Amino acid sequence: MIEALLLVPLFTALLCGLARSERTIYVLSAAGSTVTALVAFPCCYQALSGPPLHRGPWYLDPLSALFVLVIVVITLLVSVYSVQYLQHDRREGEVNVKDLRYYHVLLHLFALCMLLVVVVDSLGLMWIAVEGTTLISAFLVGFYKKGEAIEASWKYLIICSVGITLALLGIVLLYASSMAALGEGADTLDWSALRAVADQLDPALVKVAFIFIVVGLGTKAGLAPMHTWLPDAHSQSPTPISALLSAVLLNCAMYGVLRVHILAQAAVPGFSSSLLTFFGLLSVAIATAFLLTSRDLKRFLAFSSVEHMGIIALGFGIGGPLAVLGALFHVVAHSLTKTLMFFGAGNVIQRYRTREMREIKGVGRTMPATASLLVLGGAAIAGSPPFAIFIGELLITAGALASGEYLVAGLFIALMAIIFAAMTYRVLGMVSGRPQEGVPAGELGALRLIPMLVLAAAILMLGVLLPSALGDALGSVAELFEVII
Amino acid sequence: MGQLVRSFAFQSLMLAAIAAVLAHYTGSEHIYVVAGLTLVVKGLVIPRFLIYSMDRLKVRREIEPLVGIPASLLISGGLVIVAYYITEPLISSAETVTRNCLAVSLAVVLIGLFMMISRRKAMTQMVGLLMMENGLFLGIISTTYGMPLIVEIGIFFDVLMAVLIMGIFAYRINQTFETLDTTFMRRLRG
Amino acid sequence: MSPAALPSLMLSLPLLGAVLAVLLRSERSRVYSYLCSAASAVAAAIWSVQVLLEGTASLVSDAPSVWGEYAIRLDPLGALVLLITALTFACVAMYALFSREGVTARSALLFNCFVLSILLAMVADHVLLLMIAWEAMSLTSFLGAWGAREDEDTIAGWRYLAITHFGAALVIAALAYLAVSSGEVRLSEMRGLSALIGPGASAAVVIMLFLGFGSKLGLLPFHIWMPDLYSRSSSTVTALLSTAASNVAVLVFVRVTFSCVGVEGQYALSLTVMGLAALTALWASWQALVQRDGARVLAFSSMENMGLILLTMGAAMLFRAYGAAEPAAFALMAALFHLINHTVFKALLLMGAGTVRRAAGEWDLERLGGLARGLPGLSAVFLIGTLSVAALPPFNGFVSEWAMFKALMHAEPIADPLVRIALPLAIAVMALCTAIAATAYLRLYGLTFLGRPRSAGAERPRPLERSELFPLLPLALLCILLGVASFPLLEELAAAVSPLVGASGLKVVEGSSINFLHQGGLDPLGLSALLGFGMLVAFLIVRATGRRKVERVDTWDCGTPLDRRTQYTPTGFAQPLLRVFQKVYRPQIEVREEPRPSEYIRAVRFEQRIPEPFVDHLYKPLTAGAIALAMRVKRMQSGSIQAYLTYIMVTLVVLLVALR
Amino acid sequence: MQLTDVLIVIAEVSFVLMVSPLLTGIIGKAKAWMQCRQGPSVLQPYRDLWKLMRKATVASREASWLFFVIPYVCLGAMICLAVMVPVFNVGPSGGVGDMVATIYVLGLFRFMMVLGGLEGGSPFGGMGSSREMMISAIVEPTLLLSIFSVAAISGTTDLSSISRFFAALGPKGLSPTLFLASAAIFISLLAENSRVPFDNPATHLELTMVHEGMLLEYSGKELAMMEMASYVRLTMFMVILSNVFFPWGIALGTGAGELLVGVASISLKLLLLSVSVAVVESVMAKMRLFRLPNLLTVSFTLSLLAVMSYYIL
Repeated sequence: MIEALLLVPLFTALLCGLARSERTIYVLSAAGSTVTALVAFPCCYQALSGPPLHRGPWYLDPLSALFVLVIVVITLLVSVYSVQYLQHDRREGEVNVKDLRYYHVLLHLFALCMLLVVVVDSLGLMWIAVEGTTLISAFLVGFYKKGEAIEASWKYLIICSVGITLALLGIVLLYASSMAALGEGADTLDWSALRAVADQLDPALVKVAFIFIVVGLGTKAGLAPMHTWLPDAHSQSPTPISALLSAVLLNCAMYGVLRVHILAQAAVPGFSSSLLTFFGLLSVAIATAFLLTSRDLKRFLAFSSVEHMGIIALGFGIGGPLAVLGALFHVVAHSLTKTLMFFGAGNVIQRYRTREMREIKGVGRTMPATASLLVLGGAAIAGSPPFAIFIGELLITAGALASGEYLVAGLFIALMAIIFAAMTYRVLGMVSGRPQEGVPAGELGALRLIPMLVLAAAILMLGVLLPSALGDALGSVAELFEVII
Repeated sequence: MGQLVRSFAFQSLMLAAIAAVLAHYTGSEHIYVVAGLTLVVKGLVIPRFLIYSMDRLKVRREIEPLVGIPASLLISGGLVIVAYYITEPLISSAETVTRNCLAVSLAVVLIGLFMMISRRKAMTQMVGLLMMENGLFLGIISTTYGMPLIVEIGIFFDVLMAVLIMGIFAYRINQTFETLDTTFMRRLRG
Repeated sequence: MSPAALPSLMLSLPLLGAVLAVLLRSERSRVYSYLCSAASAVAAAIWSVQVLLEGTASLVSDAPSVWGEYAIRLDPLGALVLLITALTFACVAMYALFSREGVTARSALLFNCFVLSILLAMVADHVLLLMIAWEAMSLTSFLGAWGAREDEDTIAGWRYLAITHFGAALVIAALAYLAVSSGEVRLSEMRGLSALIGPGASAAVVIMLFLGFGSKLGLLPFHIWMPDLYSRSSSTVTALLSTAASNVAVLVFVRVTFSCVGVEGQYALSLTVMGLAALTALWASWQALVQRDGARVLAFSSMENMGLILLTMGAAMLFRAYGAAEPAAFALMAALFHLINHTVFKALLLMGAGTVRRAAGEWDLERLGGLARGLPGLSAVFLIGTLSVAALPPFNGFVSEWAMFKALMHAEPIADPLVRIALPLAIAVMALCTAIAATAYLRLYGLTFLGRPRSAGAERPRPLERSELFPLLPLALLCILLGVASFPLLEELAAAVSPLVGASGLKVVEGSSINFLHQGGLDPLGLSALLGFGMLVAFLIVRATGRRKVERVDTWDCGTPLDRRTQYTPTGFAQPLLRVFQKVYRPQIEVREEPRPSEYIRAVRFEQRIPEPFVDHLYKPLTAGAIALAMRVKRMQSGSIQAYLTYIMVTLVVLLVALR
Repeated sequence: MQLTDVLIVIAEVSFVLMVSPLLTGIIGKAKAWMQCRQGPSVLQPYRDLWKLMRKATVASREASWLFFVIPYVCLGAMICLAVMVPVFNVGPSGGVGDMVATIYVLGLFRFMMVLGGLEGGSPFGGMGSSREMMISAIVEPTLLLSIFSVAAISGTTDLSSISRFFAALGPKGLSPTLFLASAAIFISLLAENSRVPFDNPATHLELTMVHEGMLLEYSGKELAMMEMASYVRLTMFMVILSNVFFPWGIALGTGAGELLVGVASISLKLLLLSVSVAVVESVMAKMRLFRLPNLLTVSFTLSLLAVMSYYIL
């Protein structure tokens, strides 16, 4: 069953590669991601409710099921959105048919690698999958053949490869720490095995291993100060891809860190959570500084991803039932909201042909539908209540207060308030006022608005109610962190 | 540049030798396979590819690096000391033969990273990354007597892919920037 | 009807209205969405009456939230405030309909969402539901207010959003802390937590709540958004914002501070609350005097009234801290009674100001004047509103202000000298505020409706149809009714407030007068009757001395012909008091020589600008500092790949060495 | 409220209405006598009122409907004040309103008069109104603080119970607080009724008049009512001053003898107060407008000291 989940994107990629006309490529890509979604839902449901599926190299437990769902849903929305996005680029003449085919092949291979990361049991294979995602997405970042895109993709490639190499060293040390407990056996690198024997691991080795993992995979997850590649990669890549990068790739890297965090938490209680809290707060602080001053719209959203990854790390770092539930909820909320914001940004950028926020004015007049969705998304991403992100932040604050870390909670709330002010200022600046001349009015396409409406409805619904299905799912995932909700 | 690739090839050969010795010592045959693979892939194929791409891109001399020679030597020395300081509590428990291999591997990784920082050319950064891989590989075989085979092969395959893709990007950089000097690539700021 | 029918009707109707607003395209049908919100307001009023009769009603919805099921609850205290707020809602909805202020789909949708979030916030019992409703309220009110005039820059609206969100963050943190430390999720179950979390923490929680809610009420450091927002947005939104939103803030603050946390022994806390509230009221009344736009005057007047309410509430906290339950209950009753009255007359004034702006097409006081002749009906209704806000006898503002003064005059039971100094000072500040505010309101009314029109728009105002006055009349009647016969409301309020402060059934009404602890009472009915009797006597005296002949002639002009420019302007009217309080205003006066029209005449340009010290000396430096710091951090993203790799290496090495 | 109480109240109101023009006449006469001139007769205000009552009303074209309502409200307020405040009998009128309410009724009268001033749209009306509001904005805190000090001593803010408290206490009740409070209220009396140091009621010089400025537009019956209301206000101020601070001789019960003693004592006190006002007016010259706040702050500090002295002593 899990093989099917992996084969469908591979098969779609091949088909897209061979397809002749543009229309078939679009249809194939959308159909492929839909089928992947249809395949993913049953097995995730099974993994979330019952015992984890463990067959051969594959291992699907509640945590990976949650991430699979996120990957599959976001990929579906991205492929639907990129249809009209690329059509617009085709009309502008920036992209030819060969690029189009090239884009869709890479898109589905990228999705395949990400699914691989969260589905595989052995940490080594997981490393290989993460390396795979980097290599493939480097091409996607460098999709537009401009100078800046090349520079961004080169930096992305180098920095992430360095990060992943360090992460591999971390995995090796982790493997070494399990030598004493598990003896020579070949399968000692499987996470489930390590999980069973987690408390007998050699503490000194686990500590150093976790440091390497956090710095290594943290680079991939966009935690400050290793986040430097993120704004460049996101601003130069095509918008659907930056949505995919922000909402899903960062989560996969964070998934790796969480896997090791579970082990480290058992072996050396408290060490890994304090490290995660430190990196979380540092990322939020640095992101705040950049949110106050950045002028490019996509870099602005990229730094907001750094901030939200920091919040997720902070949530897991604080620990305790409330904070962990909040962080898990935040993973889902952030992916949905960030994708909505990137889609909105995509529409605006393609209409105004600039990413400079100061030059974008009067979106409310030219594109009313996108403007209202952008305002909703902006309020959501800034963490105002009726939306899902607020629930995540609230639970994490409550968790911090419950576990007595008042300074962390106070600093967190202050930074959130500043970020709210900075974000709403930018979004409102763009939406209000009078548009410059020469910017034609009217939406760019109805099909692109559908995924945005779906996302807006989702974050609003998640913000107010918590569907019981999602509640139980998060509960079962939280058990992995020895926390009962 | 050529001298750099030659030293990388020499390092890979030494690595293969260590692997062979270790395989002999522990008697597990799949380390032999790994040693052979290192010899072939890292010793011959990758240097060959590097020299081929250097000819294509007509990259001759590394213009003088960001950090002077004496300074980089001192820093590398410092990094070795730091590596030993870090691994000291870890290897107190391990057996004799691989006692200081972990420290050496960590040192090689840190020096590889330092090399990527101090050099300008894109190709040199690639070679730096490969040196980090080598250090890493040393760490693997010394602490764990060889990871499961599929993982080893997977890692080799990834390293090869990484080098190929970086080669393609280096070619693209050369095409658009007419130089491989990464210090010119600073347009994305703030 | 089943107990759950009314509240669910109350909450579902605005939703229906919002959906209608979005779906129905034609203008005519958008009226139905406004009718929905008016109907929901009526349902709310009926429900609150039912609660007053039968007692607290609480309802737990089965929709699961992250923290257990949502629950709403309405106790008698909430019912009283909800009753009056609902009536105001109905009038504002009527106003929005009849005012023809362009009933767009967007305004109808936002109006319904705003009404829904206010009703939800007022009855929310579940902590999370309260947080969501509270912030949704500021979000929808912002969108409603901000969209009214597209070409306005977003600074005013954004400032409102940013500051109220900061306040909301404080409130959310405080409520989260209470919920977490008490394990309870519903406000009604949290009792006396100060014993659980200790005096220090409870003081911190109350201060955070005070500042959090203060940001919406216009507490001193957070007030800068109020005047701009009031002057820029439509009067429908400001009417709701200044009345309903403030009611919710004060109501929740009272409930959480007095019953959930409890203020025994919190002397310093109560004094700080009183001090900050007094400063807010004083500053607001000073600023109200020098504003040029009617809406801005009313914005500062809301701020001043809220300052007085919080001052009296601070006094109630002080009495409670010393354990004097009866005076505390009386002070709390007086404050909440003033809150209810404020809802009525502030909505009336704001809607009146909106109608003036639409009729005369002007908003600047300097260009209005003489509207009473053109719009007699509106001027009469506006006069009732002005008299009640200036707290003059027959109207409701007077009765509640009198009650607040009496509440502050009960210092005897507390022996502590600090309190005995604080209360008289509070009285002095309150008296000064009311006096200056009365001047401001008089200036607003006098220079808008009386005298000679100062602009073409004021000269020939668009005649109002009957329907435009229709929403204002019930509120004017309510002002008179609450002023004259407010005993039942006071008794209910006293009964509702006593449990909060642990007083046993406060006896407020003796015989026919509001008399507390037999220390000099007031019979509002008697007083109004006497005023009527006095006027009757005067009328009889005049009638007795023969018929009255009236002749209309030009105003006495001492020889020079008077025109629209030879009369007192609003700035002139406030000039004496401005000079008296020069240290406070620090006006920047600029006198410039203009090019001389001829050698005999010198043209001089006089310009006076009243600076906003809080914006210039507090907010601007703060933002500039933050941006400067951010710029320094921004240099980190320098673009060189070598630098980025150094960051990674340094982080790695530092961590490895430090955590060895 | 039995019949006797109603009768006493009517007697009090008619006494006040009769006496108030007389008091202004006495002040005018006393001033003239001090300046060695004969001055108008004491009954002159009656004659003015009678003359004005029979004259036709001339109103400005700019005046709105409110212009004709204001005189009734003002006179009505003052009559209501006359009922609320015990004049010569500490009678039943205690229930309707206490001292804080009286200040607010005075506030209503002032509010309406200022609105009247703004009606005509002439600069003189505007000037009178804005200056009146300036003075009153500073006087009100003084009045309320002095009431607070008196209420603190006597334990209640109800006028009749205060006078009954101090009447029963007799001369022993004199304390520095009372003295300071009475001085503060005396200055407020001068300020509120726009007597000399604050404003010159006799003159019609445009730039100086405050009270007269507001009444400029009024004529005929309306002017008569407004003048009558101002006279009653002055009398009521003096009655409050005397009944609160030195109420000896006020009739406690409703016996005929007591009432007579009460009337005699109140008339004597009113006479004394008007003469003292006249003395102050002839001794001091009208102060410049922006020096008034200093005098008003003096009265404010006096009342503040009154409150402090109660607590400290």
